[in-house]
Amino acid sequence: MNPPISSAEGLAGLVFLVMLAATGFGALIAVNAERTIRAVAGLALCFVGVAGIYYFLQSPFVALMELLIYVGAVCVVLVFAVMLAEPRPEQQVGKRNAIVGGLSFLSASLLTWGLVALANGAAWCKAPMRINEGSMRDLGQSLLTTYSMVFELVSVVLLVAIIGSLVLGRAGRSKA
Amino acid sequence: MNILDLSNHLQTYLTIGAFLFGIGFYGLLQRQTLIGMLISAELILAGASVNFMAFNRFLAPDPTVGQIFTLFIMAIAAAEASIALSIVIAVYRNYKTIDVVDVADLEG
Amino acid sequence: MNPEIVRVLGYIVAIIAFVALNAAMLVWMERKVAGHIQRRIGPKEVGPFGLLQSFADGIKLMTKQLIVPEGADVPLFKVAPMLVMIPAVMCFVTIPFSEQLAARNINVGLLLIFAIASINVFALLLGGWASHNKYAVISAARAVSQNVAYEIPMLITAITVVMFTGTMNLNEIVMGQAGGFWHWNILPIAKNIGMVVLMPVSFLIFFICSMAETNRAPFDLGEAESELVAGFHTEYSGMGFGLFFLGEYANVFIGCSLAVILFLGGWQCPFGLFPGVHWFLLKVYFLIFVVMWARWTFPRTTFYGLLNLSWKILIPVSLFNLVLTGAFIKVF
Amino acid sequence: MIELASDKQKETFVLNMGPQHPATHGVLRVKLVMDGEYIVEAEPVLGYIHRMHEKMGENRNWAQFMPNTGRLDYLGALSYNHGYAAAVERAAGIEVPERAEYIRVLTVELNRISSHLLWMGAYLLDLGGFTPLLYAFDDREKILDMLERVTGSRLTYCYFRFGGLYNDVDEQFIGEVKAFVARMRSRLPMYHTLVTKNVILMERLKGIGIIDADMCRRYGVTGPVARGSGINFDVRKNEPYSVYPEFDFDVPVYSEGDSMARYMVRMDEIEQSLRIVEQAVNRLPEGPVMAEKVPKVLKPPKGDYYHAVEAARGSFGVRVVSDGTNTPYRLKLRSPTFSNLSLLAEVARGVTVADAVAFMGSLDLVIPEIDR
Amino acid sequence: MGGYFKEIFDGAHSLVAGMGVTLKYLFQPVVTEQYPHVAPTMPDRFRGHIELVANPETGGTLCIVCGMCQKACPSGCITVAGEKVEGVKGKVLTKYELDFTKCSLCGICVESCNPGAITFSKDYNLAGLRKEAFIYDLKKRLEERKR
Repeated sequence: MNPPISSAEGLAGLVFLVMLAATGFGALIAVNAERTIRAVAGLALCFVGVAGIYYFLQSPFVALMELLIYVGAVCVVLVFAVMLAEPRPEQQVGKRNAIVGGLSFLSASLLTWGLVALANGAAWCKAPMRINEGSMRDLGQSLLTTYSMVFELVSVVLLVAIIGSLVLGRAGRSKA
Repeated sequence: MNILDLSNHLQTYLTIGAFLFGIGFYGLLQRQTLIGMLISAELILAGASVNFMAFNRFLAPDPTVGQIFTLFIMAIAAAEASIALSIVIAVYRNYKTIDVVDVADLEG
Repeated sequence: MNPEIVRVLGYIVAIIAFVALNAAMLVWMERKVAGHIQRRIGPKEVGPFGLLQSFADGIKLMTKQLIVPEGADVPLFKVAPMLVMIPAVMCFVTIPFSEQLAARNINVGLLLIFAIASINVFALLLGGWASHNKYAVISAARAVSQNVAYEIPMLITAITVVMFTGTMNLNEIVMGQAGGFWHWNILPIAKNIGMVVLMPVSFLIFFICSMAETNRAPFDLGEAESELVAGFHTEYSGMGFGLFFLGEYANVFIGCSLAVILFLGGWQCPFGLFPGVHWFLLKVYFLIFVVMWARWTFPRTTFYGLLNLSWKILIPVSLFNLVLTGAFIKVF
Repeated sequence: MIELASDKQKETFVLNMGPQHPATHGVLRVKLVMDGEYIVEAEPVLGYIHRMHEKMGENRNWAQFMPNTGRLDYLGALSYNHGYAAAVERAAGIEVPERAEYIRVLTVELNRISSHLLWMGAYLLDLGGFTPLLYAFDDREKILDMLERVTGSRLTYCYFRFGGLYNDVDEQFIGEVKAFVARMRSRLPMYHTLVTKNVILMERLKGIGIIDADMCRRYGVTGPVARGSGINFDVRKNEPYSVYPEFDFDVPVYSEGDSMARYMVRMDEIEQSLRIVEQAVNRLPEGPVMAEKVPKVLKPPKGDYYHAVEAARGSFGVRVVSDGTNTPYRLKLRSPTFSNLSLLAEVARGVTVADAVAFMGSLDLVIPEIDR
Repeated sequence: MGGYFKEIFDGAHSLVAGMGVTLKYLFQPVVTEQYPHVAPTMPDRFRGHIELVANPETGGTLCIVCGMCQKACPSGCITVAGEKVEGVKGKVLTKYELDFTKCSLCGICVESCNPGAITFSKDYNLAGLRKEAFIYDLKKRLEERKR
């Protein structure tokens, strides 16, 4: 199938390309930017792209949660961390020396290459049938039936995280 | 494969997942500050999530599994970010730096 | 050209035009409301009743230089105002102005608005931090704490509505309220007599939270001019400031239209006659008037008073409300 | 931030409030050392509008200094006119006719109401409420119009002369004052509904910026600020001057010492001033408004004289030292807000910026008077 | 618990009462003066800058060049000069200059003037682009007014 750019599918394909670009570009900024704040901005851009990719994977719910949680919460928390613990201006997001940099680049590209080769080389077999459509209703149902235990555990983890960060955050404070 | 039709192929998603994972891995090795490392870790998680979602869309018999897994990853990531923030602040209070090497030098 | 693409492009252009025009009208309305509340007449020189004043101001802002302060993070400084504007425009995509008049009818429309609106916070933070100004940083931190604190009760009350209506599709929520004001979610006498007590509380919490979320007085701590000069947009001039300003009004419109859709029956007429876009706009502008009226009546709260209001009153009440809603839906 | 990053030892940073800042009402600069939103140290920096009024006094003759007094405190200019005129009259031994004294009291009290109204509006502006300012201006405008018709000026009146007044009031003025008193009495409940009882305002003012009576004495604080801390001191009662003893009025005193108490003192003072104005208008005696035999070139006998009046912001004292020539040998002006402002450093320690603004506003600062 | 709800209720009540006040004023007529369209009238005693009084008989000035105003002025903004002219008693005014940039409108000069030769003008629209625009030659202004 070869959709023309003027059709709806073609436009969707174009938007998908934009999302891919945002993801990749954002990720590159996130690891290469000199200043922490720009790295966080890059991370946010990357997450917006990832949300778009999720949307194309037919799960708008997860896409919106990605925006809500990652951009609206995690990135904001990171910016707060930057504000409260601003690194020295001369080495904002300090990098290790050139040898380590080169080595890590090498190993990371090897890893990526391996994964990509695996992804493209393997013969993925499609599931014979689908038991549901993966819609929001199905999602909610399985979240509260099959995965209810995990759901509860995650809420415990979140509670522990809240209490833990409160304890850690208050510990060093000189006055209330 | 037409470039405008990329969104319908599993390989596209696996590649972008691998790419994110690789970048995150590179950043984790490369970065020296706690926040920088945290950012890289988030990228690795994002790469993994994209993979889950991709398999969920194209291969899984029950297409809610991958979504639920991704949601859990998000929850964990949020918890991780909040804990990491407080650790960063605690470290900064004590050492006035968030550089991991400096913290190690101080034998903290 | 494919008609689908024409439709998409048409909607994009229409939404952007609407956002800009709406903001201009709201600025004019704000100044008129403020003026008459204070027993003066507000703008009157440019155009009839000063209607064109906002356009004159807009032209002035556009011709001004965008000054980038020394030490600012230039790319982020320039991106932040756009980041305020883009989510605001995107939210309009899913707002149903009338049964047919909606750019995109999405199943998770409510969630979409909340998700996209959360980007707004990030933009304020970036703008404040990139300005390299202490007032801006303090203000950005304030704005974010405020947004986080008020997002919780707002989401909880939105969930009560979703529980009651059983859908997150904004179009369907409005459809469910057809047939006179006794069907509206704020006083659902015709549907569920138990909810008559709870829904007004939900509405009030939702409305207060949307005022706080959009940084409107008396919750305008982010730009508290007597403390922080102008807050996160202290350093912005020209259209940089203009975009923050437009974004604020667009957000006010979104907040009020969400309240109208969730509680006041969207485009439905109070007596079941001639539903249409005019009812929607009438209700939204009335709520916006209430927001302005409150702004020009009250002094500003303090930061801690604001957080106390959220954590001590709004969140417990909304949680209690949520539990009771669940119970009432089962009982009645 | 720059300081945050470079100053590793402390987590504080310096924030400049002023010299051009919406909350400082003029060119006051407050240097704040902040820890987050909390103020660690506050240091008022003065001198941005210093005009050497005292030195100017030494280089002008007695009468020529009169216009300067109105420029010290441009919101309550008549009290300052009164203080200077009374001090020089005491030095030169000039008797002021009764009608002139009545008109002085009448206009000074009107001026006090206008000053308090403006303060109320501007204070609410500091707290983020815009509308009360305009309502207050509406009432204040009436006073300004009346005073403009009598004195010829709206702010810097320069209305009093040694031995009396620049000119007499007319019947129209008397009628306007009576109408104004009635109008203002009907407006006060509106202010209380709109402003005083507002829960947001109460939350912002109650318990904020507490000053105790001992602190007031240490810093020499006077006026509504001291009366808000339970000190029953009013120059009009304690060292009566002019014809104040003939009037029946109360001195509002609140003992809480917080911003709300100071706010309430001023609001009650508006009522008391209305009472004085009403009595003065009803009992206005006939007679001349200028003492006879006031020499054209004034040369008070050698000596050291002091006279204090109760201005809108506290006790305004004028000390004149005369060497018998036609210019003062030394002129010392004791401005009330200078003492009141000196509290800031102590009270602002450990409070948030918003509360500091609420506290600073409640002091009713007029910067030209502090700098002189 | 009762206190908690009472607090909320009282707070809400005060807010509604405040909004009632502003709503009432919203529908009342405006009180501001629409300045450029409606010009205010200055009261009789308005103290503008000073102006020479025209002699009702001759149309000239009443000034006798005694210099009292110049001496009385605290800011030294008045410059008066005169000369002897044959056949006229006293001096004749040749120059009366007011430096309005220094003037504080106190009116001491008007009080000090025995012949009543100066008075306050009713000008309030005083703005200019240059400092020199505020150095008024009052004699010239008097002559212009006469015409």
